Amino acid sequence: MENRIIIDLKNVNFGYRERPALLKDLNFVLRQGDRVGMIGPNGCGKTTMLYLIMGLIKPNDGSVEIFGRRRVQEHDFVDVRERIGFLFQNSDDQLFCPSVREEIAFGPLNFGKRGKEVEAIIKRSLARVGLDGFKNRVPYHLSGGEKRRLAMATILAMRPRVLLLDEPTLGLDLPTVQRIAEILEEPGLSYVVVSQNIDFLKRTTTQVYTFEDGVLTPFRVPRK
Amino acid sequence: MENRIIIDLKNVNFGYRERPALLKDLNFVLRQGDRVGMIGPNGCGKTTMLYLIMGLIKPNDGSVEIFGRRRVQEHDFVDVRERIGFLFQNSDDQLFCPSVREEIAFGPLNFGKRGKEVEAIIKRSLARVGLDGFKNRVPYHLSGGEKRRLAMATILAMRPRVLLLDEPTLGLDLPTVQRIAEILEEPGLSYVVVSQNIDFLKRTTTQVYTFEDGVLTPFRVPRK
Amino acid sequence: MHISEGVVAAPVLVAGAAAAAAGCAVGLRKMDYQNTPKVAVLSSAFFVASLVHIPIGPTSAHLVLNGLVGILLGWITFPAVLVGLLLQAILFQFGGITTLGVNTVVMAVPAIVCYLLYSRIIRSRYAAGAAIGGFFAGATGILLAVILVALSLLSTGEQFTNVARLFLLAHVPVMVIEGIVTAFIILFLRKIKPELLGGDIR
Amino acid sequence: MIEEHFSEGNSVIHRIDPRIRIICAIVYSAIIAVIGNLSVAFIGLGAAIVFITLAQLDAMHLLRRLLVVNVFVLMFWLVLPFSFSGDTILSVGPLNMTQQGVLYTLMLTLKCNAIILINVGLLSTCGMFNVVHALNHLRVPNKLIHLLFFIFRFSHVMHYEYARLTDTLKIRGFRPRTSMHTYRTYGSIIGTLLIRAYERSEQIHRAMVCRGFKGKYWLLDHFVLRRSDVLAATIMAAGAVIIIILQWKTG
Ligand SMILES: Nc1ncnc2c1ncn2[C@@H]1O[C@H](COP(=O)(O)OP(=O)(O)OP(=O)(O)O)[C@@H](O)[C@H]1O
Ligand SMILES: Nc1ncnc2c1ncn2[C@@H]1O[C@H](COP(=O)(O)OP(=O)(O)OP(=O)(O)O)[C@@H](O)[C@H]1O
Ligand SMILES: [Mg+2]
Ligand SMILES: [Mg+2]
Repeated sequence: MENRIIIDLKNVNFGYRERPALLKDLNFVLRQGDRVGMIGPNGCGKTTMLYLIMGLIKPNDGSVEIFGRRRVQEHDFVDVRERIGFLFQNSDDQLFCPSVREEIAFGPLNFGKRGKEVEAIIKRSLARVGLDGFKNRVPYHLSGGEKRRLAMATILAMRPRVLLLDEPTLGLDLPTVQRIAEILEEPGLSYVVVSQNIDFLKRTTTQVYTFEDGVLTPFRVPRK
Repeated sequence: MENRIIIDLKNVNFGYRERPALLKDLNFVLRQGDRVGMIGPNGCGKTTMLYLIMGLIKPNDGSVEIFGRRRVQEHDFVDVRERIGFLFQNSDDQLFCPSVREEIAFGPLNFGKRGKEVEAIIKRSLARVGLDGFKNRVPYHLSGGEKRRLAMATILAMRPRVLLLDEPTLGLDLPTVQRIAEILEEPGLSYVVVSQNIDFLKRTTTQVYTFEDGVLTPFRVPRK
Repeated sequence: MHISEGVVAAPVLVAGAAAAAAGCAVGLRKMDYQNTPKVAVLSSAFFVASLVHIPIGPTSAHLVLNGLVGILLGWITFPAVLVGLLLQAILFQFGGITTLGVNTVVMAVPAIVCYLLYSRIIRSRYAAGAAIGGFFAGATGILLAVILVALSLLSTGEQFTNVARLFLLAHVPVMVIEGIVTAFIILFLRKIKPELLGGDIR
Repeated sequence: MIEEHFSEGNSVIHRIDPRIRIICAIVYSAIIAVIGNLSVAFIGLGAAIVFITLAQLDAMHLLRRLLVVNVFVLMFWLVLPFSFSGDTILSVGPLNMTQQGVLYTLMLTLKCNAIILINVGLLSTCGMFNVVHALNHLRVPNKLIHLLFFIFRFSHVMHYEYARLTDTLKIRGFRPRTSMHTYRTYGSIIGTLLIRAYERSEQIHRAMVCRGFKGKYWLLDHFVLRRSDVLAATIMAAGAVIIIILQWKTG
């Protein structure tokens, strides 16, 4: 029996305004339990593809189906965004609260969680990325790697079963990279990870894709 | 005969406002021709040390000597900043012009270069980081890796002989990481490179340091 | 909030332009090459923030934030508003160049009043004081701007009495929302960058 | 959102020296603003239409701009026609719409649209960088020009940051409502924008001094006045004089 399809992009075409076509006839399927990696030269369209899935930009052509429903307009994506955890490539894009605590609480509060439960979520999410004791720090004044970890924690706090992670290891120290890899081992997760770190992809994914001239192609992880 | 000393930090102490001491009695020397690496856990103070050298923050205590002169006030650092090329950890902090072309021309124009010469510098700098043809693009509409390359190109355009690079390989694809490593091979350069990428440090540096509890310590690159 | 082109009489336009020029002269004296980028970047953030639409019941209103601008920029508000309006005239055509002066006055004078009235309470040691100051700064900014618009319409001619009345009424909910959002922004800034609330950007 | 829809083009207007376009825009707007007569207002609008036609702009964008402007004008139409005494042409309940009221409102509408069209045709076609550059030549205070230059630059950057921040609101399950949580969240977003702006400006200052900046901005391009520019200036000046005479004659 086949696993349920989560993300289904069909013949998607996209180009930024006043720029040549970037993604050409993109077909991509993510099924329940899939652990997919994406690698490829800078500017090949990896981030763009994730934005299309989250509905942050709209394709010129083709269809985006998520959780079995076609998504076209802004409001079609509301539940997509609640159920898929998306890590931006740039942590600064993700952080806007006056304290680490509020930063993590924001998602759970929007989902109707309250009081003790939220406190427990904050504690657990921080521990998972190794930021215990950072609860009252100001997000703007963290170091590059600390911001990355916090951004990851805000995603984990929403307990998504599906993840789209854009360069999750960017600027992280080695022990934290290991930690993230362990988090991804949790059974039942499905995800797409974009990364330039081949070792990390080897450890966390079962298939890796790349773009060649705007066309999605399987990537053979080179053996050393 | 000993090589000329470029950077000399003596007993430098530093802590951010309302935070505990971060760098304790830091002593660090960079001589002409030194190729130094820095690694260490997130938040250990690597970026902070580079900021101190560039005079972007001032130590609580201790002395900062650069090119043989003690530097205390803002204007002491004017020539330091002209002669040392500094790559910020976050590319967004570095880019502020409306076009790639102007972004690269900014430094050379300030140094009194004009016309044809500036055009030649733009062309060459872009080629070195693999951004040929990006001249008229808008910097903040570039992909993460492209921004990183552009930030590097703005530094190279100023032809500094001393470099401080904070995570130069962040988000770059493998061929570009190679390229940066090759650029660093140029004879006569002296530099400090902060990076979590051990392979890159192995290739580009001869000594690597880390911070342990705010104290600078030699780092033994683990053999695989 | 602004006065449309071609509506108010020439004397009002001229008086507005003169007042704006005087205000800008004061403001520019407080600006130098050190703080120009700061003023500019903050102004552009305000420029963007004024495009934000906030829901009020079934409709939405866009923010004006002139009270807050005053608190942050002090007298520099004048040149900042002038330039912001000039940009709007060039990019969006919300207004044009003949009303540049009056509209600068409409926005900047209330901002300066808020700066003079509320700066101290906003820097209070107590969060509640800052929040209350923020609320009043937000609301006063709108209220005075609306009154200035009404006055310039009325001094053009009494035919505008009804327009002015309608305009005042329509802005009551906006005043409240501006007050609330401004209070939250003040609380946020005071926690992370209290320096920003100092009133003069260095 | 912050885009220069009209600055690109190769029309007769686009080729006129930006300095001349700016001066003409100011002169024409000022003249039209003081017009007090319906038929002259028509002529003013006619002149504006000539400019806009010559500029060959994208009609869709132009219409959208005019629509926004006329939403405000509509407010006047709802009230002003009923605010004059005179020959009643329509009664709605206690309100009387008069001929004088309608003609007055019509004149305001014509003037408003004429000025906006002049603006678009002469000013918006310049492009911000040319405007800045031209103002420099026109002896506008240097500090004001720096401010304009910087604000324009960074409003793109801040707008991009704002767009990313609203994206993060979306992906973290936020839905705007009439509620305190919503207002607090907007407070945080705008507060963040302001702090980013402030810190970014410090960082930019650092980035600039790290690249040898010492207080002077260097431009890569310059412009020169050509004979065709002088011709264009003469024609536009003649037009302006005609409108002034008409206005003066009709009182
Ligand atoms: N402006 C600031 N105010 C307060 N604390 C700060 C500020 N900037 C940095 N810090 C703190 O100082 C510590 C050192 O920061 P720094 O940026 O030097 O770390 P780093 O070694 O470069 O880390 P990374 O590998 O994550 O880039 C961190 O714990 C950080 O949270
Ligand atoms: N807002 C935008 N407007 C115009 N072009 C854009 C925009 N965003 C991205 N691009 C361009 O689209 C291309 C793909 O960008 P994208 O961010 O998807 O690349 P990427 O594969 O994620 O690269 P990286 O590895 O550097 O993150 C790049 O060449 C980029 O310059
Ligand atoms: Mg990317
Ligand atoms: Mg760092």
